[in-house]
Amino acid sequence: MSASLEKGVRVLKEVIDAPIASYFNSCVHCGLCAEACLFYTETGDPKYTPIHKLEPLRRIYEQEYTLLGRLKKMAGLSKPVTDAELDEWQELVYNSCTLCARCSAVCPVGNDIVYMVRKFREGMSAAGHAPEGIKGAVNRTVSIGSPMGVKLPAVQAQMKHVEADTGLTIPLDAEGAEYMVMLSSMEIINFPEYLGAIARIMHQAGKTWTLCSTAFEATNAGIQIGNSDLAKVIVSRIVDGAEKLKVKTVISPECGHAYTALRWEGANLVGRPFTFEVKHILEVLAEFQEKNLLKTEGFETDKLTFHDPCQLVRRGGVVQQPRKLINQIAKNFVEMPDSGFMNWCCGGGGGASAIEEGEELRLEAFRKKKSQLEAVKPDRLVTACANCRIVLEEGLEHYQMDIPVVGLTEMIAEHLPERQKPEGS
Amino acid sequence: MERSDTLQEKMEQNGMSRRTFIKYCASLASLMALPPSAAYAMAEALGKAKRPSVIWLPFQECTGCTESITRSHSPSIEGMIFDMISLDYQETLMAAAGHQAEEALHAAMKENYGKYVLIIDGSVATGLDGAYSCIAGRSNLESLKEAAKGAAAIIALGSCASFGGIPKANPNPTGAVAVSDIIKDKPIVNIPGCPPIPVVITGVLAQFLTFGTLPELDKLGRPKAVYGETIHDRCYRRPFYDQGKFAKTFDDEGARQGWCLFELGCKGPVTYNACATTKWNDSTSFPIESGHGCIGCSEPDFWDAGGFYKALSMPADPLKMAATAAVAGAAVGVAISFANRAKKGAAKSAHETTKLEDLEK
Amino acid sequence: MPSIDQIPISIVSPDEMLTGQADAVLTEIAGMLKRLLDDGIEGSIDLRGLALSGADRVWLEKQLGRGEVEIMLEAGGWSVLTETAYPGVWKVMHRDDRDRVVAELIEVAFVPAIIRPDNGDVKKGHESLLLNLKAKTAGV
Amino acid sequence: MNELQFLTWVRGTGLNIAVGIFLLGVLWRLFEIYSLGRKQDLSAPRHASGASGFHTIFRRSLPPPGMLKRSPVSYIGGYVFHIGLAIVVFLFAPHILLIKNLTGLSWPALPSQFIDLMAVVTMAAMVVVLVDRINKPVKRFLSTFEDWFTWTVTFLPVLTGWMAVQHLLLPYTTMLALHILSVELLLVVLPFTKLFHVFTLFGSRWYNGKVNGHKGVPV
Repeated sequence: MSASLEKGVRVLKEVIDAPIASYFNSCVHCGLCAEACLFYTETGDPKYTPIHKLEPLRRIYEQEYTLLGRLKKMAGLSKPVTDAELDEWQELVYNSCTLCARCSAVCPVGNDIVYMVRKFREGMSAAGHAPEGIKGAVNRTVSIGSPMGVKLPAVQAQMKHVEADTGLTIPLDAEGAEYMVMLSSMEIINFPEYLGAIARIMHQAGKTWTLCSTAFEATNAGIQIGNSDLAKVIVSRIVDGAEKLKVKTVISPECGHAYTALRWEGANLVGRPFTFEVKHILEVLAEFQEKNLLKTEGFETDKLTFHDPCQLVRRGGVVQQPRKLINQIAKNFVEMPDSGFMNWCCGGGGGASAIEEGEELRLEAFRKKKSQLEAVKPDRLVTACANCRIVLEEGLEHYQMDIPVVGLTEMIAEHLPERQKPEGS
Repeated sequence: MERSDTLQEKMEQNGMSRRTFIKYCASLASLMALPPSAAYAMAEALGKAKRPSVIWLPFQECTGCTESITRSHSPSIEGMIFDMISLDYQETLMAAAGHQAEEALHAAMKENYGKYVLIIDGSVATGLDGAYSCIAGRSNLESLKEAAKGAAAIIALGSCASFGGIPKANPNPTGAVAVSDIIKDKPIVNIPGCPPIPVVITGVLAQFLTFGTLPELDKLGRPKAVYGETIHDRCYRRPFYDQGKFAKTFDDEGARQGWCLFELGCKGPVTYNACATTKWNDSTSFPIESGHGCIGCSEPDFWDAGGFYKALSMPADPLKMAATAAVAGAAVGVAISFANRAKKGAAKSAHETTKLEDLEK
Repeated sequence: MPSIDQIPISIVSPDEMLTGQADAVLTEIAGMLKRLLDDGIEGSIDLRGLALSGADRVWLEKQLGRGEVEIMLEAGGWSVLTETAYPGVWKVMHRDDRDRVVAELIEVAFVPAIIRPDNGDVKKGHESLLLNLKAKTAGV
Repeated sequence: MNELQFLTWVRGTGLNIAVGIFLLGVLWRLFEIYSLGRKQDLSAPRHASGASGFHTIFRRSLPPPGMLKRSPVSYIGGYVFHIGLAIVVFLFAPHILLIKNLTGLSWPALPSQFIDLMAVVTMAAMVVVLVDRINKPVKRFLSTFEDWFTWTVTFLPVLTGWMAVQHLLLPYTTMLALHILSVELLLVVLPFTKLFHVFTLFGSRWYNGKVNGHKGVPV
């Protein structure tokens, strides 16, 4: 056994817990999880059955933590997990799993399969069996600060640009602000409209907010590669920044995994409850809407539909908020089939979009989204995750579908009353 | 009194006609499932048969079998058959006693060596070299082995001789076994029952005397003709079983209506005997007809078959080991959980924080 | 709607069902009759050895019908031998001295064997008749 | 060994051994599984997860939207087979009598004719799910020896029970003994195969529901 494999197995021994044991013992091989997985439904290849993606983990569980499995192992009757096997499984665990959790939502015995994939990735990454693309993203996030290699000066340039554009000040490191706004590097590079939208919305709502010079990047490639040690390094920056600036709430940007990393995994990674709240931008906007702090004018009249990011609906519980927000500014909002809780993944979540060699499979799986879209034929597609947005745009382009994709926050910003003076000034 | 040499002569003496005898043979043939035409052959052969020597040894028994045969209400013919045989040794019935009886036994064995029929009732004690049951200072085991040597055939009469019976019941202190467990080289007919149906023994004897053959036997050594079907198959309450009408207690409406006694523990479905057709006490009735389930007395180990009043489908022995098993299971479980926790703890303390360079192999 | 006790109930007991066994008995009797005619071989069937239902017996009885002869035999109980509508086919019922049925047969024979006196019996009868005559002559 | 001795063994010693192994196995496995524990979730709940675990235990019995259409055989076959099995096991008069004998608890039974029908329906459904397992690429791909084996040990008690009641093939006694024996086989293998899902299913659904409840995911 190679040292790296040994390390991987040891990590798996650490992460295997009662839920995983319960899940493996409950599986009756009914195959329904395959029906929920777009990599299976679009390719028809049984190897993409979600529970099968966990086979090495199952064997380690059995060999290490069950009496019969240990006896079998002692008698030399069980098949050990090897580097070659993990190498083969890399495609199944990373390329063909976006941690979308549809399988977890349908499993009749209640297995949280994606919970297990997440844990399995701990061992896979420790054993060195993670894809190059995600490794690179982790590398850049840890060493530079952002998966796309964006540094503070780039953000500052953006800030200046937005300030000029909106005439509003973008606060940086403002201690005691109510909200600390996080960005994803995709937004910094590809969708600069987001920062402007935030500035205007906050201004209109009369809330204090700030960016943090040591923690502006919300995405956490450590979660995607599935390595808690590295994810902790990344999330700690945000925790430190938020605590230093004494903010009440940290706002996760339009990015699914950033939200999961911060909202659900963060406290567990640093090992203590947060002293601040974490909210997704849509949750904040919905709160503003409820308190009547979000005033908009005019309506979109073209046909809109909403793509639910998996980490928001199935893993985050944010389902109704985007719908309420869209209905405030749109007249012709339609739902795709399976939308909401059971929405299909864009095909690029969970770090999959960073895997170059997985592109072909990703595009194949995108046919699911294509058929969903064809069922409603929208003029534009709204979403609330920068990663979804990029993957959707790639897929739509590949299938030559002319449907522009927009972020919900910036769409709302477009409907803010023009040049409205901040209240009380 | 001088005995007649053949049955024919005996009948004539008693003023019994040949036709009466044929009729009797017809009924025996019917019982033994021989073709009806056999009745005539039987009548002829039996009429001319010489008195065969019969030696009857009682072992661990209660004399119930002897009672059953001798108190049979059948007419004189069956008694006559017994008259016909030369019952050279039968402790209970014979007049001789002590040394006289022993001498008679040995004389008969010597005189008829290789030809006599040996009837055994009672099981054979094997514990302490058979010391649990002795006659004239010799163990039954010894007597059986000696008597069997010269026997033409052996009839194991009653459940004890056939299968070990009540002496063999758990915990079997005397090491009781069946005749067939000891004797392997002689034809043995088992006529189980506690007691057995009297007419069966006359039927077997009649066939042996007539044709020199033993009836066809099933895998337990019982005459197929008598033990071929279960009490249940021939039971007059069977239609109620098929309709699912069961008496639940011995005094409920169902019991009064004569419904099936299955749920009250009737062993009819697993007991192979002819009680339901031949009946008992001069064909008056049989146990089920009197409102009590069959206890399966003619089956092996009937005493230990889970209680007379427990339905066949019920667990005999409600979960004796359940508590022990549960405790043992919990103990195993706890032991494994400690081992697992130790293993997990070891893995945790051996944790090396993953650094970027560790992502590469 | 009728009340529950107005709903007619019919109970079918197994004795009211034909099992098909009786058919087979008839066929066998026909075969036996042929053998009796061709080779003079007699045959018989033990009715108690067959699993006939009550209905089977009634049906069989009806099929066989009645012939001209009925013989009563008193030998250790009454027996009744009845000729059926088919000459050579006899229904035989033996009872013992307590009137229990001990055998129930179909016999296929010109005359049931039990009716024909045995040579020895006739011889003995003849002897005792002669003795009787002698005694009478001597007595006069 | 004759029929009575066979029956005596299966309803005496055999049953004791089987129930013993079953209880031992169930407790051992439950400890083995759930003693592994899990870390406390330190993230702030969206709202108290409350009874979400219990809700999921029940709600997961219904197909999520769209799934019934994708795999009708799994769902309908599965429902018929599980419900049929439950009816046959728990609502057949002799079985209730058995439970009453063991525990003193009893409840009304369904008519035998209905149970008989249910047994046939259950077996039909089991055959259908078996055929589905053979035909469907995913199921066939996932299937191991254990899948075929557990199907068989589940099917046999229904088949032998039905045959005993119907007086088919073998004498009632032998069939009854085989029926009890097949149930014993089922009891013995249950804790050590995927059949153990009859216990862990509740734990698994509860964990899943609890996590979802914590996050405010509507399930």
